[in-house]
Amino acid sequence: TRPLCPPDMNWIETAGQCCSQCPAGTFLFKPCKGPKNDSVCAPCPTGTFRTQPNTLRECQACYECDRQAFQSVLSNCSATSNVACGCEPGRFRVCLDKHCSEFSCQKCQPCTGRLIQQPCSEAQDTICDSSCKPDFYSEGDECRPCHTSTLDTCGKECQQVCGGSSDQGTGAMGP
Amino acid sequence: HLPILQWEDKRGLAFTKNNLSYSSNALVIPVSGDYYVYAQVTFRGPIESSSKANSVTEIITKVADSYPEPTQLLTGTKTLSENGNGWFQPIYLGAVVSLEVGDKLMVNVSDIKLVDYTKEHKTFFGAFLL
Amino acid sequence: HLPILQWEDKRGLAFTKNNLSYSSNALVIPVSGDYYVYAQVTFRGPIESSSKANSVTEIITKVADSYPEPTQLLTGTKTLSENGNGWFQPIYLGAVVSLEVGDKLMVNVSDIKLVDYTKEHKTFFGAFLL
Amino acid sequence: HLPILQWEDKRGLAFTKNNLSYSSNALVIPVSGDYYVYAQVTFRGPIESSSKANSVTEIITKVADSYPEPTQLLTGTKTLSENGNGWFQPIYLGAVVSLEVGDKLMVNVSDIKLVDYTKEHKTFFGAFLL
Repeated sequence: TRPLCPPDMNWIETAGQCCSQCPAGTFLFKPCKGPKNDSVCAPCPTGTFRTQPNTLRECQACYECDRQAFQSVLSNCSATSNVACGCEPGRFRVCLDKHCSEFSCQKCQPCTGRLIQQPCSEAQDTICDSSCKPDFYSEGDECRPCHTSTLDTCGKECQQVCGGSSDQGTGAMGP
Repeated sequence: HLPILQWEDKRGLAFTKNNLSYSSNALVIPVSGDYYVYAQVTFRGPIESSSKANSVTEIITKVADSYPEPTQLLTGTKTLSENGNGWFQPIYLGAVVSLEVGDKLMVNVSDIKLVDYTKEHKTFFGAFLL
Repeated sequence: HLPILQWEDKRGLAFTKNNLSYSSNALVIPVSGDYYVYAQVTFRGPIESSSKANSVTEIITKVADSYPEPTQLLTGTKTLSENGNGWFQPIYLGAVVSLEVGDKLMVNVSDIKLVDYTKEHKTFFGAFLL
Repeated sequence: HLPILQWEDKRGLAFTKNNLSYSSNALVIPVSGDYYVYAQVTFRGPIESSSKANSVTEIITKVADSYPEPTQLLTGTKTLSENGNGWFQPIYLGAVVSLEVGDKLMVNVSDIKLVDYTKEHKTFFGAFLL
């Protein structure tokens, strides 16, 4: 069994004694040899980090953001913190597990012809209004602009919404 | 953190030797060195109570006295494309890692309710010194 | 019992040494001890003659003179969610088991017609003494 | 030939020792003998830029000075039945192979853009002398 070390020291088997911890952002390069010969700590090499004081022989490798899957870097890896990844603008996270340690970045829906109830965010897709905007009529689960409709395509719903507008029914369709 | 699996370490095919011991859900490393560490978890579902899982994950982690946070050593994560009726999905992991005396090895899973613990030859965990 | 696979033990990448021998579809243990035993089977389908398999299983079993029944050591079982056209599914198993001299190790599969035996690097089986 | 993966060999959990060295994407064998060689690649998708993959493949190959062609040692190939949104598929391979001093071991994959390189504990490669 090993003796208990003071709070800011850890037992080092090879040194057979308690050694001072190395601060966050560094690792134990050489264990202490005695009171006058303390631990030698070295900074974490680029691409690695330690968030806590430690007596470990190496630093942890930084994760990378999945650029191929439209992730973006929210904060770079530093000597004391891992990289933080999010989604590129115009995309939101779809978590693969309860803890969202793995996620993909899906395109935000555009809400064509609808008002936006809640804009797309990192955590959630756009929430579109259930009804169509003025001058748009509902067709299936889409909202279509009145001006694109023609006499034979303008069904009951379309006529109700677009029926009164002047340019409808003349067959001349503006852009 | 993800739930930690508990293991049988004496009965049936299970055993510990060469001072590699098992306590509070962890294998405890008796001597510093390089170890081949491995684990297989068989997941199965769906089980009503659990929300429809769309992925399963197994992680072998290390906890060291010299560091307050667990270190993820090996991870297997698989999305499920099964269509609702009974499914099985084994995940095997194994690799060489450098460990220090006193280090503890554990297996975490995404959802403990999805683990098939019914047969010792379907879900297992071990390590040996090179 | 499930069908037992046959193996090539000399040609290509296959070999046996240290008195570990192969006979009648089994690796024969030459000296008692702890062995790391492993096998991968690549399954593939669908093939007309077989009923639409909805799962594949690989089991490494042990037969000992001291016991009339085979013992299942390691099992990998996976449901198939492939939608009919050609599919491939590898299952890898590996773990440490305690074996006695004379024990025989075999690999059983759920359906031998679904095993891809065409390439030695896709389906393999082995063991080594720790 | 299929694309060859590049590996980190010093930082984080990665290390080389006992004269097993890493250079130009390969582990270089320092002494002839039997080695347990293993690798896991986690594949993930879909990614818009790549055509819709319907399978993923991982191959551990050997290149020897004595022979101009690479030899495929271990292969894991799996068809994908994912339905379009994010999917993950790990493939683990491991076995004993006889190697000569100077042999080089590499990992090839079917599509390098589908490899999840973001976390060292999800995709790894190694070998040890028995």
